[in-house]
This record gives sequence, C-alpha cells and structure tokens, in this order.
Amino acid sequence: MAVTTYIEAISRGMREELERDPTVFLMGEDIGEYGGAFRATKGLQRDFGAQRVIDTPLSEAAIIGAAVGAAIVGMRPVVEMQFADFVTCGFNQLVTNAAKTHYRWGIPVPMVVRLPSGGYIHGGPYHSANPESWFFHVPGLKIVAPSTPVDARGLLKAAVRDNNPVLFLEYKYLYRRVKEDIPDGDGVVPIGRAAIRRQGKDITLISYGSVLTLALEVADQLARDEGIDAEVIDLRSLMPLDAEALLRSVRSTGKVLIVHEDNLTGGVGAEIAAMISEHAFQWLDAPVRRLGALDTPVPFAAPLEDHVLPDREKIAAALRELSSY
Amino acid sequence: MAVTTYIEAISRGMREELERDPTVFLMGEDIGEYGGAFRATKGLQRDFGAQRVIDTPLSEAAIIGAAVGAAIVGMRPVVEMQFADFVTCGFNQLVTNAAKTHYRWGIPVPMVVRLPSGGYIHGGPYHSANPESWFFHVPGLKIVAPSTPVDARGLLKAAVRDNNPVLFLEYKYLYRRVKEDIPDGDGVVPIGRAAIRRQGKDITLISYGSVLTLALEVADQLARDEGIDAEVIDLRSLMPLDAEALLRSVRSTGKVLIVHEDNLTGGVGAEIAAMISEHAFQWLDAPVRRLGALDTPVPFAAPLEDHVLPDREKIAAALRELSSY
Amino acid sequence: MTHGVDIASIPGAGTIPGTREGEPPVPGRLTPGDKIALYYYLCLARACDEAILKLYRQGKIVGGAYTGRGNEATAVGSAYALEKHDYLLPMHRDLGAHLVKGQSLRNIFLQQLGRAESLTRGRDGTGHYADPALRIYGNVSHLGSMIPVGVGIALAAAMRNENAVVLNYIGDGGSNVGDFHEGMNMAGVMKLPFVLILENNQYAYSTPVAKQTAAARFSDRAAGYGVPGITIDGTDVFTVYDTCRMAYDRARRGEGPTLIETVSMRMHGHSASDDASYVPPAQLEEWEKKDPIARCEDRLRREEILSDELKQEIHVRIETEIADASRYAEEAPHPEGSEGAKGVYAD
Amino acid sequence: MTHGVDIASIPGAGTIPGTREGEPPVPGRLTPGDKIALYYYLCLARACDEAILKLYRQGKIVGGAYTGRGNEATAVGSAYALEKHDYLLPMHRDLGAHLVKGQSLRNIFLQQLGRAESLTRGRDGTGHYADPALRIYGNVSHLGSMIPVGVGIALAAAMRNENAVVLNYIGDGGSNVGDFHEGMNMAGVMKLPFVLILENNQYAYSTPVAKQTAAARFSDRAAGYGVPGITIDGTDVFTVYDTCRMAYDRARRGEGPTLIETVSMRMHGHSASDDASYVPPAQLEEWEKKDPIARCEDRLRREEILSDELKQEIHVRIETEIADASRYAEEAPHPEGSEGAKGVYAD
Ligand SMILES: Cc1ncc(C[n+]2csc(CCOP(=O)(O)OP(=O)(O)O)c2C)c(N)n1
Ligand SMILES: Cc1ncc(C[n+]2csc(CCOP(=O)(O)OP(=O)(O)O)c2C)c(N)n1
Ligand SMILES: [Mg+2]
Ligand SMILES: [Mg+2]
Repeated sequence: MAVTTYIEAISRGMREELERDPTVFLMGEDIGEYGGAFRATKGLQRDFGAQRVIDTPLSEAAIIGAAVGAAIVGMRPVVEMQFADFVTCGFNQLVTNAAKTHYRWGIPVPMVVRLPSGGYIHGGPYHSANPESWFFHVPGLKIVAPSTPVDARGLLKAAVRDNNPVLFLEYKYLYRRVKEDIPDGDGVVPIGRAAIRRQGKDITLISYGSVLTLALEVADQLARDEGIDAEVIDLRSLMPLDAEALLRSVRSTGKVLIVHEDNLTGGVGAEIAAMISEHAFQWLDAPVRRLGALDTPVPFAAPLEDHVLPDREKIAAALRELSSY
Repeated sequence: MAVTTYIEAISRGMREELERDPTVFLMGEDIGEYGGAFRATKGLQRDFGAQRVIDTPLSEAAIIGAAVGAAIVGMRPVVEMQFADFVTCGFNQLVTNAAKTHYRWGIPVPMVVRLPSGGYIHGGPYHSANPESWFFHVPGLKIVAPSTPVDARGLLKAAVRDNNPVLFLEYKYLYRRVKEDIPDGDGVVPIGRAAIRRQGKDITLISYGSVLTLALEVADQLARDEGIDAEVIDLRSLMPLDAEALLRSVRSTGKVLIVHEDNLTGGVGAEIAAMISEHAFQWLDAPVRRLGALDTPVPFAAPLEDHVLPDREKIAAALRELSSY
Repeated sequence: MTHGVDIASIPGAGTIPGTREGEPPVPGRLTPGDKIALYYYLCLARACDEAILKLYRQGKIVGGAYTGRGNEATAVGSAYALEKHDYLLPMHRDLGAHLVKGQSLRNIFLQQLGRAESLTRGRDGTGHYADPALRIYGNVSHLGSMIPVGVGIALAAAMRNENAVVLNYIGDGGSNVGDFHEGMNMAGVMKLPFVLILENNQYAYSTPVAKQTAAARFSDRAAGYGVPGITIDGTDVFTVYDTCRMAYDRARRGEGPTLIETVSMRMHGHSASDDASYVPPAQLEEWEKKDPIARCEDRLRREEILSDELKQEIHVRIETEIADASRYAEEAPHPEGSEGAKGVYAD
Repeated sequence: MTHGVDIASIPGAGTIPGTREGEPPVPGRLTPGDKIALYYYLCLARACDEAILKLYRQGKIVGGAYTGRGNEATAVGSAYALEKHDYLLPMHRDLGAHLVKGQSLRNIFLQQLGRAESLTRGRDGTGHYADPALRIYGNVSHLGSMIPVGVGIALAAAMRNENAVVLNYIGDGGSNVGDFHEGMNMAGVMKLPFVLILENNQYAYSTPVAKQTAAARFSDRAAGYGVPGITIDGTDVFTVYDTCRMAYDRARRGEGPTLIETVSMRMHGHSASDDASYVPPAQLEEWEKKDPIARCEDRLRREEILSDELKQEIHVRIETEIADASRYAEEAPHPEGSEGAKGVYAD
C-alpha cells in the first residue's frame, strides 16, 4: 500500500463510500471541479458527477439544513464546511434540526459534517476553530476527531454509515504532516472507541486531534530522557466518549493529564476531568490536570498563537508536574 | 417597598437604566406596544419612545448583529430573544462578532442579550432552552443567571453597565413565581460574585437559576427532617465564575453537589466539577457529584419533561447519597 | 342532493378525497366533488381549530394553541393541489393542509395533548410531528429553519427522479429570517421542485407587516433568487388551488421553485393566550367579509353545488368526526416518564 | 503640469485628498484635483496589493493574501464619495477604500505582517482591524456577518442624528448568506443610512456567479427589502463615485438604504495561493480591456488632466510611499507572546 497523508485518507474514505452506497453524496462550497479549499474532494466530481458532488452557494445554514432534509428522506449527505469556523453560521440547523429530529420523530438523520479544524497554521481568530465543545453538549450529535490517516479514513466511513448526524473534525495541521500505510480492506473504525497510542504506567495522558501528535512525541521523549512513562490515549471519538477505556487506564496509573487544543474553560476536557474525578475518585493519586489553549480567541501573529495554544513545552511541564505530585 | 416579582424586577432594572443613561436602548421582537411575549418591557416604549424601545423584524441574527454595531460605536443596547431557544439563530453574531471584538480591536462591546430560559413550563424541545454551556466556553462573553428578584434587577443593571457582551439568563419558571421586596437604592449586583443562600456544614450544593430555588427548598427540608446540613451557593454569575467562593465552602464541607437544569454532559457543571476536583483535591471527602437534566432534548408531555429535568426528589436523593458517602 | 352532487357520490367510498395519487384537476376544472371536498376541509380545519381552543380553555392543553382562522383557504387549497407522493412541510397555521394530505384527526388531537401514542410519542406537540407514510414533515418552532430542510428534501427528490414537489410555508414574520434567503436562493440556483407559500396574514405576533419589511410585496423577493413570485388572495381557496397547481406543474417540469405570497388576515390572536388587542377592530371587520369558508360557500351556492341539506350533512359529519377524535385523544394514555430518556440516537 | 493641474496644487498641503470633511463634489462635478486623486488612489491600491503579493511570495506573510485587482474603481470611487464622519466597513478586496478613508500605508503593512504596533497588535491580520478615529471598522472572515453590524452602526448614527452614512460591501458569494437578508431587511424597514455595495466580481473563490444564484442581477434583491437597487459598471471609478454620492445623499435625507451592485472581474485568484485555473482565459482577456486604472487614465488623458510627467510623478511618489511603509512594517517588532493572553474582556 502506498503511503497516504491524512487528507488523502479522508479523500479515499469519501471515494469508497460514494462507490459503495448510491445514497451517499457530497455537498459544499467549491468542492466540485476545484476539489475544495484543501483539495479533499479533488477528482470526486469528475468521477461521480455533479449530481453526487454538488457545488453549493455560499450558505452554511442552507448546506447543513439541506443535508438534514436529504437525510430524513433516506439519503446520506456528507457536507464540507470550508473551515470549521463557519459552522457557526449553520449552528442553528445542527442543534435545532439535525440533533433533535430522531428524538422527536424517530427518523434517522444520517449525515456527516466535515469540519477542517484547529490552529497551528497562523490562521488567526477566524480560521483556527476547534468547535467540538458546543456540539459535545448537544444530545443527538456524534463527534469524531481522528489523528491518524488510518483513523481518518476509517472514522469517515463509520460516520457515513452511522444513522446519526456526525461531526467529523479533521485537522488542517495534520493534512499533509502525517502519513502512514493504509491497509487494504474496509477499514471502518467504530465510533466510540479510544485507542491507546502508547502504553505507560505513570500517568494517563488523554488527548485527540493535532495536539495528540505533539503529546505523543513528548511522552516518548520524557519516557526516554526522564523516565516519566505516560500512557497516551487517543480519544478518536468525543461523543460518545469511551469512558471505560479512560477509567481502565486511570485505575492503573492514578494520575491524569487531559490535553486539548481547544480553549480550556468549558472544553471537552472539563467533562472528562469531571467524569474521571467522580468515577475514579478512589484511584486518583493526584488531581486531574487539564491543558488547553488559553481562554482567548486564537490570535494571528505567530508569537501570540504560540503563546496561546498548547505546545510540547507546556505538555512536558504538565507531565513533569504530575509525575512529581 | 412593594413586593416585586422576578419579571417586574427585570422590567424595573431596564427602566432605571433607560432613565439613567441615554445611550441605553432596547431592541427585540414585539417588545414595543405589546411589551414582549412575557411583558418584561411593558410600558417602556410608551415612556421612553419608539426610538429607545425598538420593535424589530423577526431576525435574531440582525438583532444581535445590530446590537454589536451599536455597541462598538458607544451605545448600550439591551436586546431580547423572545425565547432563549432562538439565540441559536443569532449564535454566529455572538461568537464571531460580540465575543471577539474587544480582543481584536480593543473596542468595548457593551451589550446585553436577555434570554428567557429553561423548562418546567411544558414548552417542549424548542421553548425550554438552557443556552449557557455554549457561551460559557466562548472567551469574551459574560453570563449571569439570577434566581431572585433582587438579583434579577441588580444583575440586569450591572450587565447594562458592563463594557462586555453579557448574556442575561432569566427564568420563565421564576417570572411570576418568586417575589420579594426590592430595597430602594441603586441595587447593582456585581457580576462575578456568588451568594450563599443557606449556610451549612455537610455538603456544598452549587446551583443557579430555577433549579436553585428547588435545591434550596430541598436543603431546608433535609436539614430539618434528616439532619443533612447543606450549604447552598447561588452562582448568580456563570462567567466569570466565583471560584474562590466555591473553593472556600468546599474546603469546609469536603463534599460537593452541583445541580443545574441544563443537560449534564458538557454542561457548566462539568467545568465546576473539574475545577473543584483539581483545586480542592486534598479537601474532598467524596467525589464531586453533578445533577443535571438527562442528555435529551426537553420533551413536551409533562411526564416526560418531569422525568428528564432535575426535580426535588432527585436533588434529595443526591444529597442523601453524598451525605452517606 | 343538488346539481348532481351529494356527499355520498364523492369518490373514495364515503371518504372525502384529499391529496390523491396522480394528477389533481387542472386549474379551473375542479369537479363538483372536488369543490365539496374543499368546502369540507375548510370547515373541518376550522372546526378542529375550535375544538383545540376549547380544550385549551378547559386547561387540557398545556403548551400554546395556535389557530389558522383566516388561513384555511391557503392551507387547504395548496395541499389539495398536491399529489400523494409530494412532500408537505406545513407551518403552525396550516392544519387544513395536514388534513387534506391525509392526517387523521385522532393524530392531530393526540399531538395536541402529548399522548403516548401520538406521532411524536409526546416528545413534541402540535404540528411538530413527521408522518413519512403521508410525506408530512412538520415544523419546528424556529421560524425559517424548515426552509433549508425542505430544500434538501427537494434535492433528494430530484436526485431520485421522484417527480415529487416539496410544499413549504412561512409567515410574513418568519420570512425575514436568514434561512428563508439561503434556502430560496439554493432552491433557485439548483432549480429544485420546491414551492414556498408565504402566508402574509398582516401580523407576526403583535408586529404588523409594515414593521417587518419595507417591501411592497413579499413576492418581490422572488426575483432576487431568479424565481417567479406571485401575490394572490389567500382567502379564496380556488385561487390558491389554481396558482399552486401551476407552480407544482412548473416544478415537476424541472423549471424550479415558485414563491407564492398569499394575502389573508390572522383572525385570532397569535395564540390562545393573546387577545390581539393591538389589531384595529375595523381591520378585522373588513377581513371578516373575506372569510374563506363564506367565500367558498357563496361560490358553491352560486354554482348550485351546495344545498342547505348537504351543508347540514357535512357539518354533522365534521362534528361527529371531531368529537370522536378529541374524545379518543383525551382518553388516550399519557406517556411513561421513563420513555423520555430514550431515542436520542438512532441505532 | 497639464491643463491647470499639478499634483502640488491639490488641496491638503501636498497630500492628496481622500475622504473629506463636508460634502464631496456632486456627481459629474469632480474637479481636476479630485480626478487626479482618484487616479492616485487607484494606482496606490494596486501598487500596495502588488507589494503585499511580493511579501507573500517572499514567505513573509503567513496567512493568505487577497488582492483587489479589478475592483479598485469600486473601492476607491465609493469611499471617495464619503464624508469624514461617515463609517466605512470594507471587505477583503477594498484596500482602496481603506486608503481613501485615510488609513496609512504603514498600518496596512503592519496588519499584513501582524506586528506589535499594528492596529490589532497582531491579534488579527489583513483588513480585520478597526480604526475608530477614521471610522473604519474592518471585516471578519465570516462573510455576511458584518452586514448586521453595519446596520447597527447606522441605527446608532441615526439615533444620534449624526447625519452619517454607513458604507458596507459584500461579495457575490457572501450575499447568499442569511445575514445579508436580515441586515438589508432591517435597514430597509428602519430606513437607516446604510449603503451596501455588492461587488459582483463573477466568482466566489472557484464558484462562478451562475452557481451562486439564479437571479438575473443581484440588485433585483433590493425590491424585496423596499430599497432601491442598481447595477453599475464597477470598473469605472466615475460611475461608482456618482452612484454612491447619490445613494449617500438619499441616506442622509432619511430615505433609507441603497443596494448597489458593482460589476467587475476578480483579476487574480481568490488568494495568492490560488492560480484561478478555473477561470477561462478569454474571460480575463475581455475584462482586461476594462482595467479600472487604464479606464481612468484614458479619461484623464482625454480631459488633458494627466500628462506623462504627472503620471510619472504620481508613480514615483507611490513607489516611495510603499517602499517606506513596507520597510517600516518589516522592521517593526513582532508582538510579545504573552500579550496574547490579554484583552479578552474590556474593563
Ligand atoms: C426564529 C424565531 N424567532 C422568534 C420566534 C417566536 N415567534 C413565534 S411565532 C412568531 C410570529 C410569527 O409570525 P409569522 O411568521 O408572520 O407567522 P404567523 O404566526 O403570523 O402565521 C414569533 C415571533 C420563533 N418561533 N422563531
Ligand atoms: C460564511 C463563510 N463561508 C465561507 C467562507 C470561505 N470563503 C472565504 S472567501 C470565499 C469566497 C467569497 O466570494 P465573494 O463573496 O464573491 O467575494 P470575493 O472573494 O469574490 O470578493 C469563501 C467561500 C467564508 N469566509 N465565510
Ligand atoms: Mg404572520
Ligand atoms: Mg466574488
């Protein structure tokens, strides 16, 4: 198998689902001939036609709302936000229609919203969004956030096949930075299951997305250089959360660091920390620590962005602090 | 002083601010002659004119966006969402413009968004919203959630005078249910300070809004009947959060129950539980417990709504469980 | 028995036809049976509204009660011109459309009362249900939010060559929400089989149209989407029927959406708890003269289709039907509380 | 020196006038000095764009680089017709408007490079700044989102009887976002002094107008808000000036907003990283003939206002100004990282 980048893996996931199921179609701004701002859909309109890879007007609410409509009558739309930031314009459609329809009507809403997320690319306050926390709180939505090409393809396919609205967070920072062999076969990665990326006995480090890749590097380095042996868990799915996998690890390490790129307060890490603090109370040897971006918009200039977002140094410092607690 | 209901107190707060400061004005759907769906603005257009109490088209995004515009050039708009639920239609304006403007531009955005919130009124999935969690996570916004008439007036006034966008959660359930004497005088209640509603030594019960009033009843009853002596803290402000007041109480009780009406997962309670579990680690005698609505939309039929929302029985059960931990 | 038509002669073994399989009559060619059916549905919708109001006054309805009084011709005429496989996305004053599309009165009342066997199993109220078998997809409270959804259904229908039309409604107030714009524009550029009826009933809650928009006519908005727009009398069921039928034909021919503004008057308050004291009485009096039922009756009498006898028969029937359904719903069990925890996610 | 005009004779002690205190000339009555100023700003905007592109190619600009090539006449002409106390809310291809309204080149480059002393202190880039002294309020990325904000500024200006106008822009793509609809409708019904220029430059990123809307002209949308709408040639600075001046007058008279569609061509890719290979070369060639600068120069030559000498003088001046500003910005310090933690809330 050829080495595949993260974005190629997403692309391939879409292609395979378009081939497999005629009810699957794509919709979004500039996704047709152009192949999307990041070229994730490149070649797909050519191969599947303008009926199944649809260029839309610049209208996020209509895109998401139309996906809901198509989904409730049996189609499986996969829509792209050009940047995750712009999902705020379609927010109402997601929380009012997509999330609440199955509960009210008993009708499945199989749709995927692709969200090119995150910072570390000097995009500034409007091209660096980590939108998960808003939707994490909304019953009826699922959220996945792959950090590897294999998971990106596999979770994309699982999302397409899921009968619920799934937000697919894909990381611009990872698009062309991470590569791996993708084995043949269906490769669906089930939604709701975390993966242990590094076994360890001292600290449970929970993370996802871009910053997971940084955390993993740091964990390796600290194990090598300082004997701090962290178990690194990649959440992969944020909703549903694989609570059992987290608790299992915590029961063996007794210490937890949660790292997310999104700003700290009210982030997904708050729920995880609350959950672990409650359900692993007697196993904890130290307070559950969280590391996230500072509670600011993501600034534009590099030194500012560097200061605001979590980075290797901050992760290392947090691990050291916990280790010596 | 006459006995004043919660909604009259809000009304009075607006009236006093309109009188005090000519840059204050009101905007919203049906708020003029009609006085708003709940009559919070009744009489204000008559007394202050249609220039300062402005009926708008049915356009939540334009209402909130226009408030941002007026605020950045020096006015102090107070806008009403007819129900908090509809703020989803103006979500983008709040998070994209209102929240990020001061950070980016250094220009204050003094505006208030009034959000008639919450359930217990059989409003169903679209008239029962507790919207705080979405905004709690967004740096740049403040959130207050009064549970008494005195606080409703006092926090409304503080919100109007604040130089930041403030979301003012007001509880439909409380509108005509709670009454109290409002003393003369300015009565501004500072944003960011919690209030101890009941002193107690066994458990710290943290809550706000409608459900705080239920929690307080339950706490009184359990103290009387079962000797469980909870300290009840009314947050009043969610952002900024009065962390010091919470930690102070926890350090003396060693046990915490957080109760909010909003659904549990990813709610404001998650952050509070995470914060307390981290910063009061050595003082905790039991895991921090949370009680919130089930993770569903708020259903319409009474038995369903009753089952989904927190109520006296569930609060009592949680207190008992903690007390015997 | 008048002019060769009586209620029993109507096709459908005693049931009055609503939305049908295959093409409904072309404009101007309604049979006497169709006309009686229209009259029946106008009266049924109103009587059902009245029964709901009565339940409300008895304290049996906990949420709000919204009636379509004054709007019956729009709801009934537009739905009657649909075919069975078309999609209906009604708004809160379109009870007549639900009924014409085949919804049972029992389901209507069960929804109002939030009972366990209602179409939403008590999870949501009023017209907020879906009935995929009838291709009815109800509304949400958030005005405008169903327009993009309807557009998406039209997109799916077009992709699958269903030759189906999506009929959606919006109010004069709701039409100022952004989703109206995004949805209509998308439907226009994709030439989707989507018809939007903009029910201009002079008020959005307490707000008169003049405070909602400076547009002379709401149908003027259509040109901005490259779509035909027309303003018609929303109190004349025949005008509504004919106009809609033409719009649906156009949609089926692949020529895209139409925006139809129906002008009428909201004859009741916004909801049962609103006395509408902000509406000038003279305005109501003026519009009372254009009562949709009276207008239809007039015409049927002029055409000698409706006799006193038949009218009596129809009203007795309606009374019985409503009494039955409303009693049924009142006696139906409430949902079990624990049901409320279920069904957030599909399997 | 030609026809009684040289650059030194222009009012403002050697500086070329932009937006001024008091009324700018009435349509058709621009002085030779004004015309030279317009020419100067057209050239300045383009040269500044080119300098930004150069920085981008040198890897010095980290975010995207968006140029206004082809749009200069719209940006410059519309801003030149403003008065000093009017509000400007430009979009991402309106650099000329920033400059005319008085923004310094140094601040433009400081923004592009995200330096500590930029107007946003590095927190945001490009035109995303505000300069209250000049009454410039920049854009956010979210297209359409600034329209309601502009409407709110117009509301405040009207409440305070400022006799000020708010000028806002939107693209052919961005105009399909719901906020366009809500904002225009609110401005219309409140009769606010709000002018929206809809820059139809044929493309939204890779999407041609024909895939954005089926409307024949975007100005057809104005009637839906009870507002005058007009479509003009966006490559002729004089047409733009005259039309805007009339719209601002109307706004100042309290007659409400105007929607002006300016038709032009986006002559570069969407951003510096887009080669726009999806644009047919013939289309670009056709539009090259309507280059805003060439058209202005032609006219000024015909009117014998612009000589080779003066042109030369202007271009030398522009070169110097840009070199100075760009050098200044490149040498300016980056912000301290810790600054990023500050200023989320106002005191
Ligand atoms: C987005 C949104 N904002 C506000 C409301 C509250 N609300 C419910 S109905 C209504 C008036 C609707 O008027 P119109 O659209 O003209 O419909 P009508 O009731 O007159 O048929 C309002 C303001 C809502 N349901 N949705
Ligand atoms: C709400 C929103 N959706 C998507 C984008 C991504 N985006 C940035 S510019 C652009 C095209 C804009 O086209 P147009 O409005 O015509 O302006 P132009 O660039 O042609 O001047 C797109 C899709 C955005 N900025 N905002
Ligand atoms: Mg109406
Ligand atoms: Mg464009």
